[in-house]
Amino acid sequence: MLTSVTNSLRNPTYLPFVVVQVLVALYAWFAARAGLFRNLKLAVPAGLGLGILAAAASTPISYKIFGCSTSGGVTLMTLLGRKLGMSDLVACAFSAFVSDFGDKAVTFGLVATVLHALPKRTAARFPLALRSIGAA
Amino acid sequence: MSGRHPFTLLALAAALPALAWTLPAPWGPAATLIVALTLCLPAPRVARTAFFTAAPFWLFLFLLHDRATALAIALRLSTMIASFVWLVAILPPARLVEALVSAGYSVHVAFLFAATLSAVPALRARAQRIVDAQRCRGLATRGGPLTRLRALRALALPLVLSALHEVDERALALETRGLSAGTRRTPLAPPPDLWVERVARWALVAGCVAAIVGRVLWRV
Amino acid sequence: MAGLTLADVRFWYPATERPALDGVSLTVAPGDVVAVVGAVGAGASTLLLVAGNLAPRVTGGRLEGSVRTAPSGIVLPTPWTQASGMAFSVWDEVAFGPANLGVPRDEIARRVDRWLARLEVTQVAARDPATLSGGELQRVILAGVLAMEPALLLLDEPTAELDPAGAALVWRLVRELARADERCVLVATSDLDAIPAFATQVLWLQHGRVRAAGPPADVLARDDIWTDGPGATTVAGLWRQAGLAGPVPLTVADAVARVR
Amino acid sequence: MTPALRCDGVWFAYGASPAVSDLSFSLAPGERVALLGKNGAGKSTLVRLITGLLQPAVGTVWVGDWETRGRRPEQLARRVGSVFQHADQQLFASSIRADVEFGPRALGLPRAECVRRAAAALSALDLEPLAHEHPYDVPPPWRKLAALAGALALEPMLLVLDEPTAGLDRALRGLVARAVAQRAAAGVSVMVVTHDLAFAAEALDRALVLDAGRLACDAPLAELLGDAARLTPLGLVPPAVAALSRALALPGAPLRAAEVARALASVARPSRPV
Repeated sequence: MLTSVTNSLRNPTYLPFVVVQVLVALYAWFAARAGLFRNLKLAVPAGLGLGILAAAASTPISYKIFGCSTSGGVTLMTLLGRKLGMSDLVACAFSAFVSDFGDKAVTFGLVATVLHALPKRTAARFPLALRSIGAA
Repeated sequence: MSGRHPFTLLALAAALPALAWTLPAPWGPAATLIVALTLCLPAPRVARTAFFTAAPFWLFLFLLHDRATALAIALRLSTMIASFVWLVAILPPARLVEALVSAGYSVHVAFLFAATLSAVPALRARAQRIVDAQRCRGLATRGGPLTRLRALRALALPLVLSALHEVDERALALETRGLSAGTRRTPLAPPPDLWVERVARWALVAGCVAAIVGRVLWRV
Repeated sequence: MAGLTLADVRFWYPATERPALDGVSLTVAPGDVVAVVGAVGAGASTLLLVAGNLAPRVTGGRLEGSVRTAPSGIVLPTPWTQASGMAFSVWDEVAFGPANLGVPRDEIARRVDRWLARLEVTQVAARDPATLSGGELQRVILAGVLAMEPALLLLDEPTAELDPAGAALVWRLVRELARADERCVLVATSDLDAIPAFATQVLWLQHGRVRAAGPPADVLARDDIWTDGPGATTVAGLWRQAGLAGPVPLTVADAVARVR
Repeated sequence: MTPALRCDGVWFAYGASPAVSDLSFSLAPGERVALLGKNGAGKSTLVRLITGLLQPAVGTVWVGDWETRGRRPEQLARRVGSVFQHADQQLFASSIRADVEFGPRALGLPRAECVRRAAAALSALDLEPLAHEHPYDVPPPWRKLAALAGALALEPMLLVLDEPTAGLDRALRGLVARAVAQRAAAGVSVMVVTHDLAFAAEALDRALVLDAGRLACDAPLAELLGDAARLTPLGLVPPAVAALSRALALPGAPLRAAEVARALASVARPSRPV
């Protein structure tokens, strides 16, 4: 959440999406407790799941507040969606999904790598970290 | 304007977008945008930033929607962008921290906000140093996706590990500097809070509530 | 009697078997400056954390034995981790500590200006701490801790980031602090050449135990501090390497006197 | 014999005022140089120019027969091994050995060669016993040595080290001095940015002094280190070994500990029968 607030200092359009970050944090907490960072084969799909959730959560915000114009890419995707016969809202969801799809999976993969790279002494200080890679 | 109490500036920067989204388009958001722009005008740099941040949205919106809808959303978005860019330019974080502390908020709340703000440039500088150092021992940063992924790993891992490793030292430093001393912290430069400003703040809140109620009643 | 007293202290960091301190007893009276020396990992840093009531309270771990200490301030060797993160000017950074203690504002202003001057960083008072060099930030952090007027000052490698001129300033200040303000100072350092100039006592730690303690002239003149320890001053080393007998001179002046 | 490093009329400016102006000097293979100067004198700018992180606005920087202009740091890393301040923050592998191997592997060298080079670099700094440890599970001074080993493992023709001894105790400083001497003896040219004149006296030969971006002095260390008048404006103080050498007017103004000890013995012994 703090990241999106800090980002919004540079680009105010992040601010309305703070709510989505809350969901991302909760999802990550559940994923950690479930030990989904044990290896990349689990972490990356978990990231995809988050990608879908995040896209679903950000669609209403993007649609209502931004009219689905958060960025050039999103706008093009929405126009493409419309061309394919989707309604306004569905086209907006389509654009959110496409733009958000990959990066959460990459993030989860990176988080898994970091957690596995933690030294013993530091890892011992964060029990949830150990649990998330199935080492607790 | 910059002499006003930080909470007044916050209230104004929050009220304008709130009013923009509750007052009926197009004259509502147009009015709030004009107010936001008059705030930005004294500082050309702020006005320019606001303009260049908002401009792309006007283009996208007119591509996406019919004239009326696009205009409404564009005016509202521009109000939000202008008032927020103005707030960031006019309210130095240090003054907001002082205001939070002297208003009795726990120093930890102020610390969390300020520490995040000062951590961002520090970590960005460290990231640049790490990338430079890794390149000087052969790490290629330009090339195919595999190369870029390997470069990302050689940056993200040391950044996170070195930052995590310093958690102890940072905690010790804050402890020794009395952050959790439990005594009431002395605000270094408490901003003067005139009753006029307090009244203005409540007026803004009341205005927003009235707008929301009006919109609900009018819509029903 | 204010000051610091440790009686048979043993301390383990979390999740480690070997104790970082293994039976350390020490008394430091006001006005004393104790230089703690030893190889890396001998326990010098841990001793400062225990003396500052930070270990195990903040670091975690287990402590045995008794520790009687005074209000203290510690300066760690990595200044970039010691900045408060809440101050956007050097003046506010130095005022951070006293403000947290609830010191009245005019007293804070007096202290900040005094310590900025004594550390010779007044000229950067308005700058953002993040823009300072390692050496400047180290002196600002030291000023920030001293502004809290701690009875016990704990310095862990205070000159690590300083150039020789900056280091000379800090060592001079440490000596003045102890003598003038009746403060206790514990300094963990590997700058052995500076010890005769500022320390009243030297404590040689090895594997968490006290190997030797006493005035610099005694501890630094021992032969085994070279064979089995961190060594002593450069001049003492050269005198020993030259195979010369008699009491070992510690400084250049001592050596010149001995040779003339 | 082409010099390991040559700067020809090098200029560089971040904004308006030049950080480095008209720098010309060269380092022969095997030469060991101390780069001295106050903060802001241009030392780190010069280091960044040599490693290719910056390109000179005017003039040329030669590493052997390679010009740095147009070459990226990751290419120059074949010839320039560099260690920056806070180098311990760049380590990330799960063991010190793996991290030291990072450089050679990034250069695309065969597996066996990477292992050999890492082993050689680790033993040069007595890091073998800690080789399996995670970099963040060892005390910071040893982690700093591990970063230095990473540069040694590149087996470059030129080593550029920025404050390699900051935060190290006497024993570890001795290891760094030994490694520098070994590499120099093997023909590697070494430039060390440092305030630690005791280390410079023991391990280096020549001094390059920068002042406001210009080369203010290029002289043997022996000549500079005993002269407090020339050191004070640089924020430097004569190291004890040079001060003693000058105070006792030891013949030949020796700097290395062994030579000073021998001279001290000859000066002190006749007047004090053992």
